[in-house]
Amino acid sequence: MSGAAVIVQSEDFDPGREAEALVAGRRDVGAIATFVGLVRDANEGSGVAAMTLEHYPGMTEAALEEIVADAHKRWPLQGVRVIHRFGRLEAGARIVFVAVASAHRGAAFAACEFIMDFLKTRAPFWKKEETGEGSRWVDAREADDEAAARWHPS
Amino acid sequence: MSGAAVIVQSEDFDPGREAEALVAGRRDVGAIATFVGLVRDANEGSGVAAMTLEHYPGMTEAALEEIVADAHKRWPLQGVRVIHRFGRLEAGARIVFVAVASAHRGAAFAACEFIMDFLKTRAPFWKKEETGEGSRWVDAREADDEAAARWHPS
Amino acid sequence: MQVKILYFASLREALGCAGETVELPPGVGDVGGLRKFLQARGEAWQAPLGRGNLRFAVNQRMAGLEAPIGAGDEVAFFPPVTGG
Amino acid sequence: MQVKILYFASLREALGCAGETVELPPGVGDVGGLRKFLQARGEAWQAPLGRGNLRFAVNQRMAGLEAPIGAGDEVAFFPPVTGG
Repeated sequence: MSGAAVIVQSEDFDPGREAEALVAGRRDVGAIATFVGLVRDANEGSGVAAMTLEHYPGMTEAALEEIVADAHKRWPLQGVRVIHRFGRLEAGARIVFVAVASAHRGAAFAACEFIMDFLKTRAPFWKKEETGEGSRWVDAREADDEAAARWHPS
Repeated sequence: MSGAAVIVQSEDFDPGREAEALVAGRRDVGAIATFVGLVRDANEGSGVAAMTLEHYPGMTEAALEEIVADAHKRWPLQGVRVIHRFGRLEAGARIVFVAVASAHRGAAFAACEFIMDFLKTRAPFWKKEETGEGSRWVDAREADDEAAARWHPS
Repeated sequence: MQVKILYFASLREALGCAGETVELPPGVGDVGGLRKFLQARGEAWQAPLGRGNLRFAVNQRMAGLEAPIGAGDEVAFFPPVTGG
Repeated sequence: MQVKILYFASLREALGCAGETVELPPGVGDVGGLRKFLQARGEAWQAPLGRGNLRFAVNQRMAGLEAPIGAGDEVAFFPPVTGG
């Protein structure tokens, strides 16, 4: 694993190896919570063959790093890894990976979900889906704003 | 992956491969939340070189399967995998694995944490730690009971 | 009637016994009654089985002291679980 | 003063433009003022930049309409994000 907590890339990644790297050579970690987001073959009633993820290079990395820093302020974490892909991804492909290591499971779960909730509302990515009826930009979901709003300011 | 959602074994497991198997050949999964619990090299102020996990064969599997069935009743899940080891495990070793696949991340995160919370309070495992001062049985933590109590009856 | 009894973890060690099959006297019909009967067998059983935080299972399901037991049942006594 | 402007996703497509460098007239000192200035350039800019749910970033940080902008800043306009 490179030392960076955050990576934005077009290539796929290996979730098992990434989680492993987070605790390599350590024996003080008690819990690893991970999340993988995938391209679903259907969304809002249409079949989805693939999607293209556009992003804002530079701001993307900064936004993700700020979210990770916020998580470190809220919970005692031993390691965090965030990988987000961009470009064209087919149904079934991995989009995003978040892994959090901590001494205890409560912190690991909470921080992992916190990072995903803010990534969904703060990181500058936009999805365009390829459906049977053509291409369409995915609308932001109110549920994602609500999920992020659950986390009161620390 | 074998078809069983629950496995109790002394051998180690491969978290990445297990999560992968959960979604093999599928394109309708949008989210995989996983948890790995590890043997920490310190607990309550003492160094821990290793621990031995005793369990209640038969009841262990039944208890875990019931927890998984409860999770399926609460959330729309597309797949669940629980692996728990027993026997002697050294510091840094994996103890437990939970993976949950769902169309949406909220259900995957919630079900994964729910399964861990009830596994901690309902599955018949007992840990005995090897410390510098000899062996000792790990006491149940009140925090674990509180974590399980958060999940109101569905 | 006969029941199979199992002891786990620190309780198993305190009793020096992982399990046994016992013949219950008439009148012992639930987990609480079984515990009292086992404790009454002597000093070595009295204190370990009297612990306040013991947990119980009947036929491999968690159960309370009031859970009924019958011939052929498997009853387990153990401390609070600490897996995961 | 000059600022660099970026447009993303559906907004980029609606404008047919990924970015530009513009010379701001005196009096345009915040994101809201910049938006009005850009919209006033014609029909093609009026509606897309007038969308109610647009988001803004100044120098790669999320910002509101009241955020000040100065020479050399990078200002981005985009729809609500949908990654993850």
